[in-house]
Amino acid sequence: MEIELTAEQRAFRESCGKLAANLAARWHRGRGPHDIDPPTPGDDSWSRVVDSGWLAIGLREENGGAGASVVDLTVLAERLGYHAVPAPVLGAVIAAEQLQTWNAPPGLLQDLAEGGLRLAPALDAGLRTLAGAAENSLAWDAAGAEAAVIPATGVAHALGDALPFADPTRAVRPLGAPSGLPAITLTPPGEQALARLGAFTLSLLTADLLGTMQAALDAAIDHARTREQFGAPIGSFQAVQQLLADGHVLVEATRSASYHAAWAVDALPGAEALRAARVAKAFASRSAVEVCESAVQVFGGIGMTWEAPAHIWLRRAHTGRTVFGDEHHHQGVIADDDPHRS
Amino acid sequence: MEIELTAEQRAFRESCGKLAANLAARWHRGRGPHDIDPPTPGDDSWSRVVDSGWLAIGLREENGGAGASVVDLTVLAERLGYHAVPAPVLGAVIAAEQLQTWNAPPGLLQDLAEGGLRLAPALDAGLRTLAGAAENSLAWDAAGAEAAVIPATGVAHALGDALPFADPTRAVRPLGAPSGLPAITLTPPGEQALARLGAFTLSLLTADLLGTMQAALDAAIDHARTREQFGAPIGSFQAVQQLLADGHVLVEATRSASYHAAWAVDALPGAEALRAARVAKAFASRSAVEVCESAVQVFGGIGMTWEAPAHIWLRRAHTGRTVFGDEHHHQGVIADDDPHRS
Amino acid sequence: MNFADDPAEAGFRAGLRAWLRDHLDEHREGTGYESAESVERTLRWHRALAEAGYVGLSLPAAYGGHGLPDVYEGILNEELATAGAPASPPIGHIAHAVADFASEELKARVLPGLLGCAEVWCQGFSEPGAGSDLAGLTTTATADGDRFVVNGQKIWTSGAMWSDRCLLLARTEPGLARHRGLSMLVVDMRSAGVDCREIVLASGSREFAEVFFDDVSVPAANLVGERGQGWRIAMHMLAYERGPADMGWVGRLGRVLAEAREDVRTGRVAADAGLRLRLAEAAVDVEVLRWHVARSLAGRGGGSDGAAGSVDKLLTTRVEQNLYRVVSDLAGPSFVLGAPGPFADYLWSRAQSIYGGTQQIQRQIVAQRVLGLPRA
Amino acid sequence: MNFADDPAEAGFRAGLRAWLRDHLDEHREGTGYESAESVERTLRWHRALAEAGYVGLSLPAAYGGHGLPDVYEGILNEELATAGAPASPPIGHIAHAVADFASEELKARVLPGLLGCAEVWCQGFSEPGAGSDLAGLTTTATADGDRFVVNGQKIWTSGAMWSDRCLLLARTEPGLARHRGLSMLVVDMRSAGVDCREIVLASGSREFAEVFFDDVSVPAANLVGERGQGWRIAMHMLAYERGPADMGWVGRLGRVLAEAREDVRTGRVAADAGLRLRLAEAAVDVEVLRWHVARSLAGRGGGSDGAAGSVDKLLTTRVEQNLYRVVSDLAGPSFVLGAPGPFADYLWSRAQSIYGGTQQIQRQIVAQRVLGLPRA
Repeated sequence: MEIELTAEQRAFRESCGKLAANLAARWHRGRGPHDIDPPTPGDDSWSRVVDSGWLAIGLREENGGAGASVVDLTVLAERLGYHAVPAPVLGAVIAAEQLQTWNAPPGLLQDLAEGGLRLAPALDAGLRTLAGAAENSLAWDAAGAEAAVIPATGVAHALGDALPFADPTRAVRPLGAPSGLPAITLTPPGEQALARLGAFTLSLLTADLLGTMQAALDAAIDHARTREQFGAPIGSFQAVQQLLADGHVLVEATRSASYHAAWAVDALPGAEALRAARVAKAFASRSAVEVCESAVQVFGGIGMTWEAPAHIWLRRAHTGRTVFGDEHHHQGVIADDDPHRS
Repeated sequence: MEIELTAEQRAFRESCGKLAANLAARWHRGRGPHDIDPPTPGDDSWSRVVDSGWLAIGLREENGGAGASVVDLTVLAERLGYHAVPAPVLGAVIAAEQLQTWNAPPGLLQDLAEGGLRLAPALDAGLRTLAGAAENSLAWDAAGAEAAVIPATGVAHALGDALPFADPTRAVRPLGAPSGLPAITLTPPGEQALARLGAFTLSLLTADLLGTMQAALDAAIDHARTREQFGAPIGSFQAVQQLLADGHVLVEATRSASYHAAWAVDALPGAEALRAARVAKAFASRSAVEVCESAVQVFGGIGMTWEAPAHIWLRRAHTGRTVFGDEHHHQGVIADDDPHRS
Repeated sequence: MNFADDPAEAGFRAGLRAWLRDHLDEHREGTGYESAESVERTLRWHRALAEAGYVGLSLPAAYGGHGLPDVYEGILNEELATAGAPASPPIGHIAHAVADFASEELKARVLPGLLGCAEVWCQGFSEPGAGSDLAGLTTTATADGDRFVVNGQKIWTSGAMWSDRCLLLARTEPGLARHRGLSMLVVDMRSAGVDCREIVLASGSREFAEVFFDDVSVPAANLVGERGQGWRIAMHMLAYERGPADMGWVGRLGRVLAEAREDVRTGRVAADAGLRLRLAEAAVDVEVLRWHVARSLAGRGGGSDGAAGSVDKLLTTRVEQNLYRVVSDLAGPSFVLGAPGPFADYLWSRAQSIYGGTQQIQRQIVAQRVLGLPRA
Repeated sequence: MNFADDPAEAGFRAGLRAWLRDHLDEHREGTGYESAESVERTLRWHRALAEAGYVGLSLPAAYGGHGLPDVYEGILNEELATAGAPASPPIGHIAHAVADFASEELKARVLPGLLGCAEVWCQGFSEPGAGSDLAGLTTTATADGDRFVVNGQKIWTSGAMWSDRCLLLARTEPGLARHRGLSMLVVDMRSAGVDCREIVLASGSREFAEVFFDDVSVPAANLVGERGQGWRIAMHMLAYERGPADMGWVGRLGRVLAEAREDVRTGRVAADAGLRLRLAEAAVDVEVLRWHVARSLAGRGGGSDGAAGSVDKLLTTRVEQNLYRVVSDLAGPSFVLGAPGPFADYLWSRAQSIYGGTQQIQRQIVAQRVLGLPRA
């Protein structure tokens, strides 16, 4: 057993964090829900994303990628969550991974890796799984994306305007008519490869949730250290300490689950990896909401205002929880895994 | 609206409390599970119960009772719970009420009211509802009882030895062969009267749970005031205060629910009263366990020992929760009350 | 023991229902604070209620009230919520502060406008540095001949942008520590030196504001009660702030619950067995809350102590936050996707454990004042 | 990142499984502390493990240990629990205290008996007045020439009635406050003046005792480390008390979970959809706990700080108490009726938030030492 990030991964984490903070700082969430910047990155931001190689590293080398491990990718996803980055990196990475799994031609994947073609993943209307057909399906994390591909048909669909979504850092857009892109020749993957794709997706979402809850907790701790009431920092009160300590426990447990799920995608057969990822996503979904709610509580009144960042984390926790299935969804699958009589 | 006990009810509460404390003090729970007094009351204790009129007050006057309200009876039940009285008063009262509902002859009910004949109610094997047949059924709160009657047949069944039961203050005994008592001629009640009987039973159990949780909370508060750690009473620590405050909230809410359920038995049609009683029993079942668990937590290590009373309350909370249906059972019924499609 | 209305209560309730049947349609557009129009609708609703005799129910008739027990305020709020009507004007506690403490002159001058809803009032208590620790507030009202000069800043002032007057808690006795140095003043919001800045909530609500006071002159005759009596009056207000409003809150939760059950019943929303059981659990909670609030309200004569109110608030928060958890799970993806209403309602449920004193402070109040546990 | 065994770990695990296959049957009757016979069975099991080389895995070979990393202790405990075998002797932390601090003479004298399980040891830390506040203990060990004279009372001493020796934390420096005045001594439990009184738990367990020391003479050579070093040694022990034992605990919870799932799968227990979903939720918790504990254990070299242990303990308690809530609801009436095992297991799960420092204290440790929040 060897359960920690390597020195290289820690260095990568730091560089990801720097760019993520920079990207987040370029976006302004406005003075209220009536006044929000769209999450679409500007050209300058997008070229920084492309130059960083974030869109390429996860792809195999023959497809223009660096063949990085899923653990590496979750290091990135955690930092994106931590800084609540609005640029649609996860959407682009998941769309590319899906096409790679469906054996898309290397040229297309290279286009994605280089950010020239911007795709988003298509999900069913309940945002639970990757869509099998275009009808009623929704592209997620689709700000600035040109299209979303339905692998079963190879057709790239144009995307409509963003729908109202609780999370202002990510866009959800309905699939429309086929876009101008030529149809793509794809080969359906085997069952294990499909399961691995599911595990891959859930691992990234888990890491995003981990970063989100860590950010909310860190900010709440900072606030508790400095905000004074009754002549003392509120962080010196036992009731506040109990809340924050429980938050830390959940963050660390989620981190363990996230590491395990990411490791499993590369190390275990697809079905086992998917099970590990379901466990991690279910745990992260409930824990992220709980920790972000605690953070809002510690912030007090100020945490309920639009100008405080607390609600952005809470929104990202809730939407990250919903997308690709919340804890009830995955626990339902786990419950059904056991055949039963009653 | 007039939602409080009358002066007479408060006086009755005090006199019930005195005798309940006395009965409890005559019973010793021993030095461990290997060394427990049975809950069967001695002759002297039982005659005090009979002399107090507890077995009679709830019955109608023509049946040798005093026609007291169900609120009065729950005043008694709450005090029985508070002192964790082992004498089978609730069992006897419920058995008598069941027979009165099934229109038993006045002479028999008078025997019960005077404590000459000692019966216990028969429940199904899951301890959820009054039994419809003798097979596999169990008499509850049956210490010292001679028999349990199955109303559908009018047959009184002898009772076997007490089964192992988590609560040492109450005996559960299997129904055996018909006892020597002559069969009783009974007339089935209507649907509303049966519903009222269900509401009656649940109201008494709710009040018993209320007393149990109040006793546990009071003792935990006393302990927190006197036990010192880190140079101060542990009750001055905010973390302990938070636990106990939440306990108090649950006790007061349960009291409101208990009053309402008891009032409803006499004031509303049977079906409505039963619904009110289900709500109260469900809420009391979860709350009693939560409050007693918190009390154990506040007691710390000492609360885990046999010699401390904390586990007796926790046991009584768990068994009172189970008997006549726990929160899941009643909430299941409430969920099914709404016809649904899914 | 009687959980049902007595004949007078039943008559009041029936009359109110009839009035709502006849008048609610005129106010179907609802109320709000997002814009001048929605504020105008809010004021129109409040004035209609006042005209019909439904404002100031528990205030003495001499000052434009109706001299009824608190329980009538509870019935009013419950019926409005159950009917889906906008809420009643939240002024009972302000009116009681003035009616129970102010001079006859001040009462005669301001109560008719308040109770007739001709004037809009707000309450200036919380400050950026004094939220849960209200006694630590620093806004000063310095006595200067026949006036006070107010300087400082308030926050979370509901409706401040639209108010004519403010009941202000400020420090008048700089020599006295914490709560002993406070007094209560009626401040004209049109005075020179009063400045409001809107606070937009995460839910999108624009009801609150920060209020800045810069050398604001307030006539000494606008002092409510005596100098140094401010804390006592504020605590007195707390008793009127909760009880009756709680009934309205229960009515609102009951409506949310009923809608959710109807959605499940009709199949509009797909609910698995687990969700249906959680909904039944929430139904139990809401019903118990209703009987508990009724007991609190019926059990007190005029006013109750604030600590008992903390018990009710903790219970309400627990029930509400659990209910919204279930309702949001029932909504599934439409909780986060599409119309923002459900998510805004959820955010509001999270505020319940903060506004009016955090859950942590409420528990401490219960522990120390009700259970008698020692202070640290 | 590698959650799987490396080749050496895998080899150790395979060897252990083979050994269990061959020897577990001899110990099917289980272990316990209820009677002389069950204690004899316990000792026989411990000695069998020691003989097979499974005791003192992380202790230096020079003192009878095996010089392996902590993770091997974790594998041992996990495999024992998963196989349903009795637990390993809980002496790792005691052995580390002696091995890492005692004189060569003392080590040579006592470690072979401890690691060979020829002698039974207990740990005398908690006192009636010093539970969560261990630094407030009052048992004294007064230096008197070449010996200490011990007076006082310990509580929650596991296995005291059957022990040969006790590692005792006592106050040797009356002039120094709280934790600075403490030292660690090895006390012969057969000494004159040592008296044990059994504590029966609510669950029926008879493992614990109170121990009374009345002018008990202890040779000065039995001092572990230096005078005044007791607190430091006790904190050092904490690091060895949790991690590997946590793996055993996870194994045990995994077994409870697997049995419950099997009961549902086979229909032995009727579970509605709500219960099946709650069981799946508990399964998620237990799996996450497993990976978390593995990460804690693998991530530390030799020993870790106690505050990280508090995180693991809080997580374990949360997971365990939720699991037992589900398991007890699955059991239905047989949770309270019939064999007392399920209820006793539940009571034990409630003790997890108390023993070894209450949940409240653990959270405070995490808040102050890990998160850096200020002390009150």
